Amino acid sequence: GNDTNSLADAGESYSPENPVHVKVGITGTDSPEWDEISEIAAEEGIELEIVRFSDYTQPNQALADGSIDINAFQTVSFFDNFKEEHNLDLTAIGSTVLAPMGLYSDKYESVEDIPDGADITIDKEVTNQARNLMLLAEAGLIELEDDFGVTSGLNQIKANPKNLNLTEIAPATAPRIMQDVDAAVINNGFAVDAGLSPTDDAIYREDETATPYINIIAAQTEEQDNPVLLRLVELYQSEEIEQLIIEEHKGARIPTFISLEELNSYPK
Amino acid sequence: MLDWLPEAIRPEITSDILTQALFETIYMVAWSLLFSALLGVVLGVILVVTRPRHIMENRFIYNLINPVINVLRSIPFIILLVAIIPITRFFVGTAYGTTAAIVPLVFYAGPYIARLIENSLLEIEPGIIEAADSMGASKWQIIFKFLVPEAMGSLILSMTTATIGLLGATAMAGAIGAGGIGEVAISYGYNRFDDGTMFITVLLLIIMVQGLQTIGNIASKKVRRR
Amino acid sequence: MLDWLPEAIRPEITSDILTQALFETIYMVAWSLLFSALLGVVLGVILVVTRPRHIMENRFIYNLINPVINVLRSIPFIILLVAIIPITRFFVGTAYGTTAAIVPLVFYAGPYIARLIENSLLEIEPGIIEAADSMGASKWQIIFKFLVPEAMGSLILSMTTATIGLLGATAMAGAIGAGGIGEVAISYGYNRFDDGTMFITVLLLIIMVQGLQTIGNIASKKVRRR
Amino acid sequence: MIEFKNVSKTFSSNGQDVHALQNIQLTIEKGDIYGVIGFSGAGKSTLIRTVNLIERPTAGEIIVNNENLVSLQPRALQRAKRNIGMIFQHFNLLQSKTVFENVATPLRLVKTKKAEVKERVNELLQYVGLGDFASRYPDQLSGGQKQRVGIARALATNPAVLLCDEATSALDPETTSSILQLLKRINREYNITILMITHELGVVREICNKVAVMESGHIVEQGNVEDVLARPVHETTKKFVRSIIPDDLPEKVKQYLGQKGSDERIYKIDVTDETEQLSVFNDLVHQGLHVSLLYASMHEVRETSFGALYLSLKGNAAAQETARSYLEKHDAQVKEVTKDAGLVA
Amino acid sequence: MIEFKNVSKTFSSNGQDVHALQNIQLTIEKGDIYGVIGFSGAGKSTLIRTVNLIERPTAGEIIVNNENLVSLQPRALQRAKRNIGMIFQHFNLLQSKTVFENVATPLRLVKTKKAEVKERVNELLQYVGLGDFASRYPDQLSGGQKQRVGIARALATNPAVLLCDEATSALDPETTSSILQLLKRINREYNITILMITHELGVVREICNKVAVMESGHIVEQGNVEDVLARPVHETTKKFVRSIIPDDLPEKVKQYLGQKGSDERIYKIDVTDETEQLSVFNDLVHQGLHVSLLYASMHEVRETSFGALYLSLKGNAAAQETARSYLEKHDAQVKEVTKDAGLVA
Ligand SMILES: Nc1ncnc2c1ncn2[C@@H]1O[C@H](COP(=O)(O)OP(=O)(O)OP(=O)(O)O)[C@@H](O)[C@H]1O
Ligand SMILES: Nc1ncnc2c1ncn2[C@@H]1O[C@H](COP(=O)(O)OP(=O)(O)OP(=O)(O)O)[C@@H](O)[C@H]1O
Ligand SMILES: [Mg+2]
Ligand SMILES: [Mg+2]
Repeated sequence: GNDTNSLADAGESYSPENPVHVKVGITGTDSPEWDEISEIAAEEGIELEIVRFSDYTQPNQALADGSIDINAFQTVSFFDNFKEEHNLDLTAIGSTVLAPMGLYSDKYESVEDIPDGADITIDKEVTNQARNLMLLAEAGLIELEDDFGVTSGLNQIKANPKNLNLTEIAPATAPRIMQDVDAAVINNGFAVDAGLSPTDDAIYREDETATPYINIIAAQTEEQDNPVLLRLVELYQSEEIEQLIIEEHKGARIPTFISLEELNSYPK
Repeated sequence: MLDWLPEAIRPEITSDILTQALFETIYMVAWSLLFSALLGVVLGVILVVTRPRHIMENRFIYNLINPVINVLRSIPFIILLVAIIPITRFFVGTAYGTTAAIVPLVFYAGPYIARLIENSLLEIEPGIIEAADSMGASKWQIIFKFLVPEAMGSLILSMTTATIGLLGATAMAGAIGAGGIGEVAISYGYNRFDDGTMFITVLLLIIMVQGLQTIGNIASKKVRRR
Repeated sequence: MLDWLPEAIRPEITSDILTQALFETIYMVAWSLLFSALLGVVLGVILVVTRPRHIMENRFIYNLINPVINVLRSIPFIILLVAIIPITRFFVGTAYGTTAAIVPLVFYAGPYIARLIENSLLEIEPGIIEAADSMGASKWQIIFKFLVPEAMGSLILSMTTATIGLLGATAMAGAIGAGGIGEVAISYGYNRFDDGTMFITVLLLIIMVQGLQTIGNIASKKVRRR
Repeated sequence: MIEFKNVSKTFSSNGQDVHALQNIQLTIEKGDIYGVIGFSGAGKSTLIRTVNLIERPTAGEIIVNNENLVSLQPRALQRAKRNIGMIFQHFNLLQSKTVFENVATPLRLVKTKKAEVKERVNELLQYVGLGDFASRYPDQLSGGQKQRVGIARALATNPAVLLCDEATSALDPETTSSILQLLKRINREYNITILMITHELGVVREICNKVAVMESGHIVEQGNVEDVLARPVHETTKKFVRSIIPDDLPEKVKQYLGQKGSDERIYKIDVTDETEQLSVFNDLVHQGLHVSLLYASMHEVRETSFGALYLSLKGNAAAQETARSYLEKHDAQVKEVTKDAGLVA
Repeated sequence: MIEFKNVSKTFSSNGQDVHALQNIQLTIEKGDIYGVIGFSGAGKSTLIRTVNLIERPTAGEIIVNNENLVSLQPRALQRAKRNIGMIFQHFNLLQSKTVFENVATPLRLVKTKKAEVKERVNELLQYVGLGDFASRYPDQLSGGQKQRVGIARALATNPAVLLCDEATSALDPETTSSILQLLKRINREYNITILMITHELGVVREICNKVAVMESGHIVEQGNVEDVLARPVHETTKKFVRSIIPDDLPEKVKQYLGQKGSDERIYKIDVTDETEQLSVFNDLVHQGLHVSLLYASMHEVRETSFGALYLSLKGNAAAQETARSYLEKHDAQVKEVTKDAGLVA
């Protein structure tokens, strides 16, 4: 309504009677944490409007042009790469969760069992794909070029000793066609939703401290110190939300609240 | 509100989300249909009347419009969504959200409707044009008082087909935060493996499509008189 | 091989990837067109001839086929892709890859083609059917020796429209690892922000669409005789 | 050969019922050329279209070749239809096919050999005067040319029955006549039965042996052509007959009436086939009258002729009286024509 | 009013040229009812369709109302066309509109007031006998009814020129006659110019004052109807005239020839308008011959009549000789008819 403060001038002068309006861009749908934050923030005078995107490029564009105020959907490495590519003046203002990936198979019990020429599906979405390939490399199935980065793809595989046949597919499809392939790299979120258990079913799992893949909340650089936004980060990193994430996501997302320095210290 | 559904197909989403999505879908389809129909009719009519030996034969215009439609129809919708963001911003002020989705939807459906209309209008017997011409009808009158009414049965069916196609395209407009039933089906039902949501959203889509097709069939039969 | 392109639009992908994608697209479009045209013609013809007062009036079959087509047309393609995985597996043995994509593409385009064909066949003058009937033509002959040839001009344009739609749909079939030009455009050009790839792939798509439309227009004009 | 038993057909349009055929009873024998005439909208097209069930009657039976078509199974009906050729009022040609292919269509349906098709089609096109038009498309033809393609197509399979709905309405008299001769020949050579709808009594006179007259869905008169034309009973029939055999006073006679002398009388003598030759002049002249022929009009319908003469007799009162009683005795079909009353008995 | 100056039209079909019109020169005066006849495919429809440029001539000028239509700008041409009504050979009705709306269409194009449209359309529908059919759709009409809708539509705007392409070909004689009377009345009352294509010379005879005869794209004969019908010069014209005025030996005369006595001779006497009344009988009878009328046929074309008589003269050789020389002196139009030679001079 017209009685809301604009985010830029709000400072600390907002209240339930005179609320400030904040648009949060997220992707996907599993946002119980944001629903919860929304409720808590409303009591303090911060009105959240959640905008859902089904695409990974648009939320940053929207943030840059002021269509939304913050977004929370991406890993720090994707974020850094994106803002460089597009020359956007955005800054990460807090860390959120880590969603480790795993290698799943209907046919084999361990990585060693995967035969020569096996069919493996990976995510067609770019940063996830790089992450998938790093996972496969970590599992010793392939070798990557030295300069392999967070947006590198299939063309930067140095060696494929087992002659694996890697197919890019939509991540949500992976669990559905697992029986057709020898193994599939699946994002924890999709795995859990599809009824797989990352801890029990994965034959190989990503290291839980993979810093580049920690998710973040991002804002325009000029708003990075905005008390309203910082308050939202605080709310996200509260005990209450941490518990909620653990309960709701059953291991698909691990709350990972680290400092901004630590966040930016991954090898680029 | 959705609790009455049997366990197996009870969606995890709330009926609020569903209602909102339904509203968004209707909003997007209605507006984009309006504009793309306008665009499509204009382009379709131009494609017909400017072709060789038709009433406003004009090689230049035909050879201009024809490939433009082809270009628009060549671009995958997801790319189109992004490619025309500057245009969207110009018209809507923003490039995200339900309203913004209308612009790419129009760019998607307009040229498609143009082709369907072209096909319908080409089927009109030349005798009708001769009759119109002999009465001293203007080009404008020939088109809108003769060709269009005579093709109406076919035009209605074409528009029905196009509207259903548009409904399908709104599902993809989720990429720019447009929401809608299709988007709920994909992000909750498909991405989150929620069969209940999948079921209810697809059911809603089926009801909408069935309703549109039924209306289209009845209307077309009424005017077609066969 | 793509080095001759100016810096700004030189794609990062290799020409091998492009060639392969082109091949995949042609492969998918060709096969799915074949099957969906067959399916579409059969369904479209049934929709026309079983309707009230047509040559094989049959309320039961019409009321069976009509909603089935609506249902298939209601489901967003991405959901259709996964919804029919068991069927795909049955036909192709696997549910992912280029060949597997053909099945959902057929389910997508078949009902759509059926509607276009229905529309074209409904435009035939009843006098033609009377003439056929008076010669003692079988229902089969009425359909394939009278209705179809008379509607051929319109049918060709409809098939052109459908083929172009199919080409657009292949871009989405990337979800099950089908590859193809549209998928390259999206995952390299769009997701990886490679304007060069975007440019070259969209250019290829435009050329294909323009080619298809030109062939369709010429063929239709040839048989339409107007 | 063809029998209509109590056939009715009702259309409903905007909720209203249109009774296009009402209890039609009609028998057409093998080898008949049966004409059906009637005003526009009388139900002629509907009648002919029920013969091969293009229009299914609402009630009644259609017996063709001893089979009741209405109750036939689809396959049998189809076979029966192959034996019935039809020429449509609006041609119904395939726009997408050449003249040759249009005529060849019914042959192809029964899987005739290629060479045979070619021979037959070319022969038919010659018959109808379209030998040079084989590779044209219908939209490149004149109205009459289209009609002739329709005629050739209907004849292609040598059907036992031919239904013609205004088969010559778009044709000039010369072409009409050649088509009618063709039909007559086919009728004679193959004993084909022809049911022919027309609004031109001239056509009926030229080739039909029987005729039926329709009005608002009913058959109001039927019989041998000569009988119906010579002695039309129903008002509609009379109107048709008048169209080829005018029976009102000729202009010339009307004018003459105004200027005739006082010693002059004018008579109309109806001529029928029994009147072998007219030789009343001789006696009248011998009776001292001056006889002039003002107007004469006779018509031949299939070997029968009839018509009327207008004679002027000039002479004194006595001679006129003799003449009058002579004429009355001589032939009942004599009427005096006067200025005021027109014809008097 | 309408003038064709050197008009030609060539179609190309399958690479071949079809010369449908070749150097047509024709002038139609204001108020004329001008008939055009010709065999099927002669170019009649093409001719009439060039008048309002539905078919643009390949060469030549079309002058209507002192304007050369061929060189007019689109707007002006459109205005000119509004003054030219047209009845099409194939009706060209809007299938999607009712009979009422079809007739109202040309009025709506010029934004006529609603009440006026209603009145005018209903009046026209009454004229053409379709008063009860206003709310029907074309597919619910018989052939003749469709044609009448086309006629009403063409008349709706009271055009100055009316082009009729076989306007009565699908109509029965009664309806034809009432339509022709209507056209005649309109022609008289509004001085409308009518160009009328037909293959029925009867129609020309009934209402036209001028006629042109076409053959393979040429006009081969033209002039006043009476002149052309009474003295046809071109072979095609003769064939048409024969269609309404048969000039071959009547069957009856043929039969009679076979059985005539040796003292009997048969003569054919041509009757033209100058022959006010025929009174040859008197003299022949006085010369001692027995005179019989075998057959007589006379025709009236717009106040003019002509035809032929067949007389049999019985008598001895001397009387026959006198009769012969009498007949030859009396009128040049006498021919003897014999069994072998048919007509002899
Ligand atoms: N579009 C066309 N292409 C080729 N030839 C044509 C075309 N239209 C007409 N013709 C030919 O031109 C000639 C004249 O045709 P037109 O229709 O003028 O004849 P018509 O005198 O009206 O005959 P009818 O009495 O049969 O209607 C015909 O031989 C016809 O085949
Ligand atoms: N589909 C229909 N719906 C309603 N009425 C119809 C339909 N078809 C024909 N009629 C009506 O039935 C009557 C008979 O029509 P039909 O076509 O048999 O006449 P017709 O004798 O052939 O006339 P014409 O000489 O004008 O061709 C007409 O009054 C016509 O209007
Ligand atoms: Mg009829
Ligand atoms: Mg013509």
